[in-house]
This record gives sequence, structure tokens and C-alpha cells, in this order.
Amino acid sequence: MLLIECPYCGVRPELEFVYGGQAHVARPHDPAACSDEQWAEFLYWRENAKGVHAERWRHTHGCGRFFNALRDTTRDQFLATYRVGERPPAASSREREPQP
Amino acid sequence: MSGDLRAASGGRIDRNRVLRFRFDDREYTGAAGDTLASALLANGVHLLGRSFKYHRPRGVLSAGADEPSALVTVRRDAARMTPNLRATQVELYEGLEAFSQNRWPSLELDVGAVSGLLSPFIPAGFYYKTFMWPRGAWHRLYEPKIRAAAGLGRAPEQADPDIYANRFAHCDVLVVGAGPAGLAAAAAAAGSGARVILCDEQSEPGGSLLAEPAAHSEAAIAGEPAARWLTRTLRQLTAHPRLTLLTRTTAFGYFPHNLLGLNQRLSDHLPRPDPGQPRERQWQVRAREVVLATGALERPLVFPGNDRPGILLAGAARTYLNRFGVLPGSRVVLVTACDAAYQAALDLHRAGVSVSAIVDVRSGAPDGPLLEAARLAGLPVETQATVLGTSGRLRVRAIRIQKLDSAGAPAGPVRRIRCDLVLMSGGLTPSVHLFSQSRGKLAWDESLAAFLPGQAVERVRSVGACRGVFSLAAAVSDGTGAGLSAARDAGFSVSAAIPEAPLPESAAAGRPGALPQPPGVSGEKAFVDWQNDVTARDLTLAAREGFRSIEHVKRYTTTGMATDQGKTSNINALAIVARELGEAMPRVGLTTFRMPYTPVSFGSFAGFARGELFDPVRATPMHDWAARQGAVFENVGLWKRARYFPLPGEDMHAAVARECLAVREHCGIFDASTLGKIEVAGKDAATFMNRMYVNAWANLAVGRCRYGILLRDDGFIYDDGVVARMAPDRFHVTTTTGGAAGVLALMEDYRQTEWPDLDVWLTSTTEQWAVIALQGPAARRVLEPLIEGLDLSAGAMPHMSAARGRICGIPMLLMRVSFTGELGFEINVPADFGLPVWQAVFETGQAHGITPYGTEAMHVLRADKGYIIVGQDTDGTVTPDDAGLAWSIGKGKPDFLGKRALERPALASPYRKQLVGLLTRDPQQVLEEGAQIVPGRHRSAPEPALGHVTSSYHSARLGRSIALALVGAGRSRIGETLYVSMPDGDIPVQVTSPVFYDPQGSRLNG
Amino acid sequence: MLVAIFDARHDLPPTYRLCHRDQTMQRFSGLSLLRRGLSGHRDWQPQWRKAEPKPAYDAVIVGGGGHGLGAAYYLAREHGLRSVAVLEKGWIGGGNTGRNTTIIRSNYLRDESAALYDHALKMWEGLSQELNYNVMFSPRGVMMLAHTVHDVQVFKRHVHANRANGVDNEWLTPEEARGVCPVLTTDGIRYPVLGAAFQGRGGTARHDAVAWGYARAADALGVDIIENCEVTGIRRDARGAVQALETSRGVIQARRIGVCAAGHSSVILRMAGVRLPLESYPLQALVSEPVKPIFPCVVMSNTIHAYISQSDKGELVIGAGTDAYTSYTQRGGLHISSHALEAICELFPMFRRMRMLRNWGGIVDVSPDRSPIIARTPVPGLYVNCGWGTGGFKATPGSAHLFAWTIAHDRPHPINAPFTIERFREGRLIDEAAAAAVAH
Amino acid sequence: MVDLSSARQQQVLAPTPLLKQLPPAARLVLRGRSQVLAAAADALGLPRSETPCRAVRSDVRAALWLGPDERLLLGSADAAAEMHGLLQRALAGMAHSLVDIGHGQVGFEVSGARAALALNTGCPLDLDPASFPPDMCTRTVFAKAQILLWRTGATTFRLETARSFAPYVTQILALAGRES
Repeated sequence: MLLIECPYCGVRPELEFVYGGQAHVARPHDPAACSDEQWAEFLYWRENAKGVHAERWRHTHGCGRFFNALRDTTRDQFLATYRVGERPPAASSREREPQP
Repeated sequence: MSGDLRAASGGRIDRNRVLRFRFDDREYTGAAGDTLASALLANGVHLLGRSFKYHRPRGVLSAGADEPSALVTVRRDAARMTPNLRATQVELYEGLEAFSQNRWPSLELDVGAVSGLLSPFIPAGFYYKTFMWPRGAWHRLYEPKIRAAAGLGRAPEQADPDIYANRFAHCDVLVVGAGPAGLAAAAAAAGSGARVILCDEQSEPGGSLLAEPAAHSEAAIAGEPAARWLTRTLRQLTAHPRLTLLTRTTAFGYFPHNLLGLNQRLSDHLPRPDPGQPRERQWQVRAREVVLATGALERPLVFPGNDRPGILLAGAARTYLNRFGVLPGSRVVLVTACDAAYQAALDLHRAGVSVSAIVDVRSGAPDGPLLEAARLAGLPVETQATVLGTSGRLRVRAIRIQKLDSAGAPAGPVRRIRCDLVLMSGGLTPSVHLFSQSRGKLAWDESLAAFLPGQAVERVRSVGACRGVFSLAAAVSDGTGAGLSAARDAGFSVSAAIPEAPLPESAAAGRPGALPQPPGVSGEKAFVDWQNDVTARDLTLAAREGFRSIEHVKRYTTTGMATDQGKTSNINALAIVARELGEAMPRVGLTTFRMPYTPVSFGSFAGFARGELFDPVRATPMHDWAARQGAVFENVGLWKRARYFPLPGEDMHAAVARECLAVREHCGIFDASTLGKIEVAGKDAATFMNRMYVNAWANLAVGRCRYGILLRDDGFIYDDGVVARMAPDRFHVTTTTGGAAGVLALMEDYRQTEWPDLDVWLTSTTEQWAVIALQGPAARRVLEPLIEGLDLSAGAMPHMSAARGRICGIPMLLMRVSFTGELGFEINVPADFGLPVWQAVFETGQAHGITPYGTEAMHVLRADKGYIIVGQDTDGTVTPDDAGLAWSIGKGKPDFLGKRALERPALASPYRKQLVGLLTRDPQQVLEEGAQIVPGRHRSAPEPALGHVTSSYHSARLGRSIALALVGAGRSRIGETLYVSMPDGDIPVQVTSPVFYDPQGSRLNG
Repeated sequence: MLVAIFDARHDLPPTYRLCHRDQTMQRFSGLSLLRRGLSGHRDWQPQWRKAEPKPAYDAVIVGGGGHGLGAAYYLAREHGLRSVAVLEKGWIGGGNTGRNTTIIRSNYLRDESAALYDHALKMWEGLSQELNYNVMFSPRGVMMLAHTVHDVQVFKRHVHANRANGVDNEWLTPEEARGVCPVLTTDGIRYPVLGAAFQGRGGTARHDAVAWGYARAADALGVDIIENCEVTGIRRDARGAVQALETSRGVIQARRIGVCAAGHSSVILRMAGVRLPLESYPLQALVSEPVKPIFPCVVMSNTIHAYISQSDKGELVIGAGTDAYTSYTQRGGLHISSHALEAICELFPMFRRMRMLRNWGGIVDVSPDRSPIIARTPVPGLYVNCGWGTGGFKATPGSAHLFAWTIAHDRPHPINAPFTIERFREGRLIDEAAAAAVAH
Repeated sequence: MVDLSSARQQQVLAPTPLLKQLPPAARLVLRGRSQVLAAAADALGLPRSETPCRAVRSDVRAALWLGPDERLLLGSADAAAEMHGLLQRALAGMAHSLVDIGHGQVGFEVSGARAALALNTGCPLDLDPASFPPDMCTRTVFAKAQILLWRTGATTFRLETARSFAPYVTQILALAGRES
């Protein structure tokens, strides 16, 4: 059970969160203009990064907000969490370990 | 028999509290403070069990969690049987009843021991090489025999009545292990003001200090005798209000982000536990800083015949003597590869046990204060020697030793020494289990011949023996330093100077691997893994057969895979394989340490989640009324829903038929409260709904309802439900019962992440409203007298309209909707008023034949009309057009969830499976749901089915069976005859429209 | 035991040619055990050579699990490829092959899936003899419990669909289910058991033996099994076709590369510029301490997430679910194991006093429709076998066999033809997830 | 007609020193942007606050921060209509969502020296006053239920849960309360 820092509520246990998959997979603005390949890409293709992964979480059993996180999938350590609409912090940002 | 092998005094037992207990149906006595193992040893019982594979007689090897051999079943009553407990950890209580395992007919005379005779032919992995003929015989012939021979104790056969508790906890510093280092760490951290949890697996804190003699101990901490230091430190610790000391509590797992799982055993040591209190409690502790003070385990020596009862680890013998006051033998031979074990011989000597020999197996000329003390005490020390074997059937009787020459090879005469106790020590292995579980790197230390904690990943420190700091004073200093620095790192100001961390010590390095044997002699088995009966020869065989990674060796030979998880065997196995391969030990690898440290009961993981508390039972406000009416309930998600309301003597079929007819002819009342309800509000609510649902919402008038369909962006139906527009900026959205949470989450996702600019908000009102569906031609007549301020006439309140009003004086949201095809209303009242309003409606309805109906009748009634149930008539691969619902899609909408996906080639194909009706020729024949539909009756080979039956019922109103089905290009087949394939023959069916009843909808609009 | 060891068919010589090629393999049998037992087991050969990488191979398989080793075996055995290597970054069988709960069944819903898994199941039935290695295939029956009316509908649909496809799967009443598994509790629990789908041909096998058996048999056909060899890059020629692999042990030329890297498939394929619709999740399993036989079959409950059987050694083998998030750490959360044990204790309340002995994690590569990909990739010469999610072990022989066929012919076998990457673009999903959310 | 007088007093459990059910309450969920939340606070006579996970209260009302755009407004049951009216007037013309969930949730008071310990049977949060001080409020989980937890005093918590989850939550709390 991970510890996750909600950008609104602070550090909380994973039990309060729902994982939301890869972050920054924007729904195309004009779906009708998409090819089948582009739509399939949006629906199904994911980075599945081994290493730093930008991903979405929702603090479902908390403030209810979706937010984004950078997590190292080889160690399950969070590097940063940030609000929807914000740009991911630079990859060089110092690693932070959540505190209970 | 009484405990005659008890020293006259000493130890931490209470000789005045005599406890009676039974082992294998014989009665014995022990003392308060004993373990089962110590009490049996005090009674001279060394034979405690039989080994897994060869059924060798086995005794006690250790005195703690590392015990591989002395496994017993403890029985409190028929439902409270616990197999495979280590006798070394079972605390004695009055009336304890224990049994040995894996033997028949008795422990002394075990027929299974015949497998020992076959041992030349059943080496490691033998089962991979045989039992293959004839084909299929493995499962029928060989496997049952192997399975019967395998396994240790018997699983309990009755439901466990005990309670298990759970607790989440947080602390600044968690200290695992209450030995000297852990106690010092906890005291230092608590003294700095930190919130500390200190846990230890034993019944009392003290760790290795408990094995020190209370009287004349050489052990001292800063000049203070160890026993006094322990008492004083404990007093100091228990005075700290922010320190929690947990005994009988094993830290079994180290999880990401400094979460540790602790298993606290609350009642297994009690003679008569309160059945209302938990047996165990699982703690999930989140710690800012962790200090591991988990100590070290003594390694056995690998020599022929090293497994007989009466052969113990040297440290264990000290524990039995000094902690439990037990004399484990009368003539002892100590075989050692390290200095520390000499203390065992000295202690036994002082207790009056005759020390026949100390056999030091190290090469070179060992020296040190303990060796000196042994010489001074006149104990016979044989250096540079090896052990060739032992004898004695159920108890060791003698040991054979031989000197080593300068090259380290056995040479010279063989000496046989009579004894009834052999102690051995191959050195100490630091317990790095939890550190390794935390994903910290382990570093091989050649001088210690051990893996030590290296680079940490979590916020964790190791102190004392678990990082190779064995000597008492150094371990205490190490603990103090770690406790202080942990408190500091957790944010507390630390005034005391943090002592420098001591370096690991190589004094206890010992000698991993097998003792040297004369060449060419194929003597007795030299065991590495006691419980799984893995010998040194098995390991060399595995290496010879090409298993070179230690993980392969482990899996091929099963070494280290017994219930002790290789605590005593892993390092010896690694050394033997490394030697065989000519590789350095760390090159061969180290097997991964896996959770749990010692076995943990399933019940403690399950906690209170059992029966009614396994999952929340969600009940509607009208649930108890339905129960009183004799309703049969079904589980739908977490909800309990009334499935049907049988009258006395009715089965489901009869009840459902009666309920259906009542709705069609009079009036039925149905509890629809479980449907999900979401308030979508804000000035952009209509825009939001337009983007989410396939339907057109902009043109829906206030006070009107529409059947909404929600797709996911893959184009398949996700949910459906009636949506009422309550205001220009407000929609009351209903969802399926099972889909409520998912729909809300999906909506929030798009609202927050795709369209954050929209002024729209969502609030679940599922539980705010009790929903009473009143359906049938008499519905309006039943309702009218109860309503204030609303005109229910068809003109004022047509089908698919909604209005606020009052019922029984209660504010209400009334929707005229129907899932039955009849005139119908859904009365939404605040939940607390659900039951009284329901009762009022029911009472008023008596004059109109009102009948409660359940979900089963609801399903039949909607199937009459061809209305789909999402999840039954759809399966996540059905589009609106497949379901015949293309009409619901808002024309000219630029976009909605799933719109683009519907244009993909496979989703636009005319050959897709489409929802149709099926009618059997025999009107009384009800098709089976899930049955496959095929085009022709006579088929030579299996061919792909055209589709399957999704819903099938006997329709009471139609007086015949009806079915819905998904059939390839189904709508183009209407009128055709197809076949439903059944094991006993195909059933011809006619493809029809899915609407069987009132296709014009005149009843609905009445 | 005596009877058991000295089984029939001693008549073959101790070594024999597995096929008409290359090397001889020490034959395993009761007699060979007996013979070598008398001489102290001194002359057993390594079960597979510790091969050093050669500069070039006709085909290279990346990934030394059951699927990869098996593919190499069938390439050599059935397609006559003379020069084949398997590259494994660690030790063979150390990934999901050695970490799963070994459930084998073929009662999948979709026609395509049923054909694929039943192809595998039929191969399991003769695999020990094929490989001369006892993989302990034990068709003790797999029972899938229905707890809700919806479950009943779904599983009955499976039963009917399977029968149409010639796959055995029968419906059991709760009483019949207890007859198969006497320790099962069907009533008085939060979600009573309303029935079960039962595949009698399903069962379990010994996972390590599958890897070792394929390795030994492939080795005997000349396949180089190269352990501790990590692939770090894929080289392509001017027209984009694969040319060579860069590895921790040097560059290895190969015109045909098959990737069987499970949770790491995305990582390997990305080296050739191919992206996959996969996500890798942690999956945990655990065993109890061993006890005498008490559990005769395999029981699965998808509704309350319990998967259990008893190993030949006596351990209760229990599958847990995946964690919610993608990860390559091979470990999951405590709450995931707890959830699995809650379900086990609910169905089998006598096991509450049983104790967890060992818990471990693997990395499973999950596709959007929970069906695998066994296909060519857009890169000529590069083939992939992935997306098995939580259920790949059961398919091992079939998957390996079809993958070898696909590599050898540069086109899919009819059975795996639907299992392409392109199906996700076209919307031709083989959706086992939507149908029943059946894992394992 | 029906007697509704007792409808709102239904108890799911008998009070114990640890746990008692609170009387029915007015509960409104207000969602909107900052200015809406501020205007609502003004209208209800509550201090404006955007501090996450904190409740503000007056003698008769309270506003609990549920999320950046979401407040739970509590009052006595008989003041529901009045609160609703005040807010509707104050928020007229401003985009917002105001939804009555007064019957959808049930409130409990968990109190006493063992309150935090009992809650930690199912709630994974650190309930030490340093981490969870008085006036802190948050949605969280209690075993398999979602709850809203508000520390109203040093050893007193208000726990709210959806009405159908109340028996589950209270049964587990009762079990925890019996632990010695």
C-alpha cells in the first residue's frame, strides 16, 4: 500500500486512491478528424514505461480530485505529484519520499 | 513423568506453577514460562517429529523461529486445530494438547521411514525423471501416492470460530526486535520524544539477553550486568507514554513506503482464551523511520548424521539451560566453527553436565578468551578436526571425529565419543530478511561469511547482530545511535551525542558449507535443510545437472523452501553449491527473502471480513418490509435486492408469474432505490450531458425525461438509465444499480480532466432518495389520493415526465417512467420516508390489487417489451445499434463519448450481432440463457455460433416463452428459423422483433 | 512408492536420440534413476548446456520462460531450424513461469480463445512424454464459482459456447460443486455459491519442470540457451528489418527475432521502435504451509477474487489479484494479499488457522481485451508473443507451438491469426475481460 | 395518512460509550468555484475558508471542506429549508450546484480515550492529534466503506457514512470497541 501525496490533501494511503492510467493522454479535440490508427492509439496504446512514468490518480475517497504523478515504476517511488493542467515537473526534480 | 531434567534453580520459568500438558496422548508437566519444546526436553523427550521425505526421527534443533524439525499440531478443540507449529515457539499452558506429525502409526515406529531405504533412488528432483508412463498415469496413479506422502500436519476440518482483529498504526520510529540493540534504539528514540513502536516475536522482551544466565553472567553492558540492564531499560521504556511495546508480535513483512505488517498473537498462550476477544491482530504500521534489530541466527554444521534427536544448535542449548532451566543432556559434545559457541559448553559444564569434547572444526589455531576459559575449566578441546558421523536411532548416542591434516583433509585415527547431546555451531547468520524485503541491497562480507545490509531503499537502519555487530556492548551502542538518529530524522531534536556506529565483527564468522569428509566414503546423509530432507549430496547433484543459479538449485532440490524458509539452511546451501561450482558465494546468488518472515495465519489477514462483514451489505430503506413479506433476496453488487415475494407454497416460477400478471392487470410495487442517482448541475449541465451521453439533451424540456445511453470511448454500451431535466441547469440522472459508482467516476474523469472549463458539478444522490416504482394500469388510481399539488392525468403528466410534489405530506420527485411497458410512476422520497410512504402506497393499493414484485418479475416484464439489461443483454462488446438503440443517438451532435469508435470498421459492419427476439415452436419451452444459436440443424463439424440467448423467460402475460438474443446480422434474419444448440438436440426458433408486447406502446402512454 | 518409482517402459536405452539430429539426451526413466542410484548419481549430465553466445543464429528468442523455451524447442523440432538461441537476462523460468499458480484450463468464452487455449490443453496432455520430463500435468479439474445471478448467466454462456467448440465444461449445482470439492462452503456466506462451471480436463502442472523440460529438450536439439544475457538493443537494416541484437554479452546477428518477454515486452519491442497496447502490473500469489491432501481440484471465484489449489507438496497455492498501478517491481501491496485471503477464508473457513508461508509477485503484461498477441510486428523479422496477463502459464505449450509456427512461416497459424496487434485498430477485440472479467 | 413523526429517528444501533448515532441533520453539498463557496459562507454566517481538510463552524452550522470545489454544509434537521433558502438567495446568478443529501448519510459520534484506536481498526489514517487535529475533516475509508471523518474535539470524532453502509461501519466499530 503506497503513500501518495494528493496535491490538495497531502500524503495519504493508497487505499483512498484510484489509479487512472497514463497521464497526458489527451482526448483528441476533433475525434471525427482522427484516423482509426489515431483513435486506437488514444484508446489502447500506452507507454508502459519502465522507469519514470507520468500517471493519473484520483483521490476518490478524499477530495475526489484527479491529479498527476511521476513515479519510478522500477521502485514504486513517487518523484512528484501535480494538479491537472499543470506541466510535469522537470525530470531532474529532486526525488521526494512521502512522509506519513 | 515430571521435569526431572530441570536444573535446580535459574532461568525465567516459575517452578512453583506446574502446568500439565499432553504430547501424543501422554501426559507431562512443565513450568510456567516454558515452551512446549523446553518442557519436553525437561522431560527427556527429544524425539518430536518425522522429516518430510525420509521420515527420519527428528528432535529439536533450535529454540526459536528458525526451528525446522520440531513441528507439532496443537489442538484446543475440534475447530481449533493448528498444524505445523514450531514446538520452540508454542508457549506452554495448563492443559495444552499437542501431537507430532507426518508419522504412522506412531512417532517411534513410523512406517514411512521405509522411504529412507529407497533414498539412493530418490535424490533431488527424482520425480521429474520418472512417473511418466503410461500417459495419464501421473494424475491417476502416482500423484495420489506422492500427495498422500507429502504434506506435514493435517489441515483443520472445521470452521475456525476465532476472531481476528486489524489495526492501522503510525509512528515516528518502529523498532523491530527487543534484544539489546532494539531496546537501546527504542529507549533512545523514545527519550527524544518520538512516537515509538517496539515489537518482538517472543513472549517477553530481551532477545539474546534471555539466554544469559541470571546469576553469574559474564555479559555486561557498560559495566552493568546484562540482566540488570534489561530490567532497568524495560522499566524506563514502559514509562514512556508515547512508546508501545508489543510482545508476541512478529514483523512479518516490509512493504513499500515503510509499511510493515505485524502479527500479534493475543491468546494462543492462554489456557482458556475469551472467545469474544481476538486470537490475533494484524498491525499495519506506517513508520517514518524503521530500526531493524532482528538479531542473527545460528547456523548448523553440515556433517553426516547431523540430524539425530539430541543434536542441537549450541545457542539453543544455552537458551534451554539459562532461560528454561533445562539440562538437555548429561554427556555433551560441542562441535563448533566459532568462538561464541564455547560459552554453551562452559554454561553446561557449570550446570554439572559432563563435557566429553569440544571439537573445533576450524583450521589454524583458534584462540580467544572463551577458548582460554574452556581450557581453564579443563574441558577437552579437539582442534582442527571434523565429524564423520553419529549414531543412535531415536537419540544420538555417539559421534565419530577425525583430525584434519595441514591441508584441511581428514587424516589419522577415527575417534568415537559416547554422548547423549551434540551441540553445533557453524557461526551466525545475520537476519537480513526484513531489510531484503524492503528492497535494500545486501552486500557480501567475506570476513563474516555473511550477507549484510547494504544500500537501503526505504528509511531504515539495521543495528546489532542483524548487521554483524554481535558483541553486547557494541550492539547496545549501535542501537542507541540508530535510535537517536532515527528520532532526529523523524524531526525530533536530539540533544545526546550520537555514538559512532561500530564495525561488524568477524568473530562469529564460522564456517559455512559441509565439513570435510574422507574421499570416496559415501556415508550417512549430511543434512542442509532439515525439514525438506535436502542433503549436501542433493546440492552437488543439482550443480552437476546444470542448476547453477541458487534459485534453480533451490527449486530443483527444494532446499530453503520448507516452512522455516531456509533460516538455518540457506547459507550452507550456497556455500556447498559455490564450492561445487568453484565460484565465489555471492556469484552464485542469494535467494530472495519473501514475505512473511515466519508463517502467519490466513485469519489474521482476513480480519473481521467474514460473513456479513466480508463486504458491506447495502440494504434499502424498505428492505425490512420486504424481508417481513418473505422476499427472497439476491446480491446485486453490494446491494440486497428482493428477487421475488413467494406466497406460501409458491416456487419462484409461480411467484414471478403471479407478480407479472398483477403488474399487467392491476398494479405492482417495486423497490427501485438501488438505482444510481447523480445530480448533474451547473450552467453547462446540458453541454456536459451532450458530450457524455449519446442522446440529444439540449432539446429536452424541463420536466421531461429521456432514456439515456452512455458509451465509453471504445464505442460500447457502458450504462443506461432515465434522465430527467429538472431545471435548465439541472439533470437528475439515473444509472444501473451496479454501474452507479463507475458512471460517477467516469463523469468526474471527463469533467475534471477533459473539460475543466465547464461549469458543471456532480453529486451522488443514490442514497438520498428511496424510489418506489408503481407500475400497472391501476398505478394512477393508487397514487392519486396520496398526492398533493400534482395533476397525474396523461395530459398533464405524460409518459417520460417528471415533477416535484408532495406525497403523504412529504416532498417528492415523481417521474412517470416505465420499465414494464405499463403505466408507471417512480416516486422518489427522502430515504427516511421511504418505508412509511411505501406502506401508505401499499395500503392504498390494496383496493386495486397491489402486489409487491421483485427483480425477477421486473426482468420478465421488461423482456416482454424488449428493454435491455446492461450486462445481461450487453457484455461490453455491444454498440447502441447492436442493441437496436441507434434511434437514441442525437443526430448532428459533433461528438459524444464513443462516437468516433463507432466508425471503426469492425463496429460498423452489418454482420455484427444484433438484438432480436426468439420464439420457440413449443410455447412452453423456455430456452436456456447463454445457449448458442446456430444456422442449421445438421452440422458435420463445430462451426462458429451465430450468437447466444441473452435473456429467456416464461412470460405470464403472453402465456408462452420469450427470449432475447444477440445474433449475427440478426435484424436481417427476422422471420427465419434458426436453432438453439443444446446437449440433447437443437431447438428450432423463429427470429422476431425483440418487442413481444404492446409494440405500439399504448399501455405505456395510457 | 515402490511401485511408483519403477514404472514401465524401461526398455529404451539410457540415452537416445530425441529426434534424428545433433545431440543425444540422457533419457529419464525409472530405470535410469535406479541404475544411477546404484552408482551414487555421479554420471548425470547437465540438463542443458551453459551455452556461450555465437555471433549469429537463424532465429533468436528473447525470454527464457516457458513460452520462449518452448518456441525454441518447436522451431528446432518441427520447423528444422538448425541454429536457434534463447536469450534470458536472468535464469530460465525465473519470471512468470516460476511465479504463477499453475492453473490450466481452456474454457474461455470467445471462439478464438477457446481454440487457442484448447490447443494448449491438448498439448499438455502429452507434454511429459514429448519432453521426457515429468511436468506433472494433473487434470484434477477446474471449478469456477458463480455467486450471483449474473455469474450464473455468464458461466452458463461459457458452458454452452465451450460445448459448441468441443471444449469440455459442465454446469454444477452447489451440491455437485461440494461433491467435487468437499471443503467448499456454499451457503451461509456473504455471496452464496449458486453453481459452478467445471472443466474436468483442466488442472495444474509443475511450473519449473515446464521450463526445465523445454530447455533440456531444446538443448538436445542444438538450441543454445544463454542465461544472464540481457538484450539492450535491436539493430535494423536499411529496409527496417531486424538484423541483430545488442546484448550484455555482445552483438548477436539474427534475421528472425521472437520476443517472449512477458512484463518486459513493451521494453524490448520499444528497442525496435514498436509500441504495444500493453500495461504491466504486479500480480501476487502465495502458498500456505504444507498439509496432507485436503483440496482435490482447482477452485476459482472471480466475483470474490479467490484462486486456490493444493500442490503435490501439500501447500495451498493461492492467487491474488493485480495491484491497481503499473509496476516493474515484482511486488504488490499487503492489501492485495489480504483481499485474496479474505475470500479464501470466506469460502473455506477451516483454513483461517492455516498460515501463509510465502508470498511473491510477478509482472504481468495486460492487453486491453485481456487476450494475448501472438503475431508479426510492423518490423520485418520481429515477432511478439505477449499480453497474456494473468493467465499465460496455461497456454505455454500451445503458445510456444503457434509462435514457432508463426516465426517459421512468417505468417500466423490459423489458430493465432486473430491475435494480432492490428485488432485493436480495427476494433476486432477478443474480449474476454468484458465477457466475464475472468482472470487467471 | 401515515405517521411520519418517527421516520427520522430510526436508530441503527444502541448508544455505547464509544459510539452513538447523531440525530438527523441538514446536509447540503455545495459545489462551485471559490466565489460561490465564499458567498455561501457569508450567507450562512460562517468564516470563509479554503483550507483543505478543515471544517469551520458556528453554533448551529458547519461547513466541511470536502474538496477544492466542494463543501458539506451541516445544520440541524429542522433548519434545512432555511439554509437552502439562504443559499439560493445568496447564490442566485452564480454557477453552482446545491444538492440536499440530508437523508443519504448517517452521522455518528465516536468518542472517548479509545476512539482513535477503534477507528484505526478500519481507517488507515494517522489519528494522532498532531496529524489529525481538531477541526480536521476528510473523506477517507473505513475498511470497505467510504466515510467522512471530522475531529470535533480532542477525543471526539464525527463520522458520516452513506446510510446503507452504516450497519457495516457500526458493526466493525462495535467489534473494535469490545477488544480489551
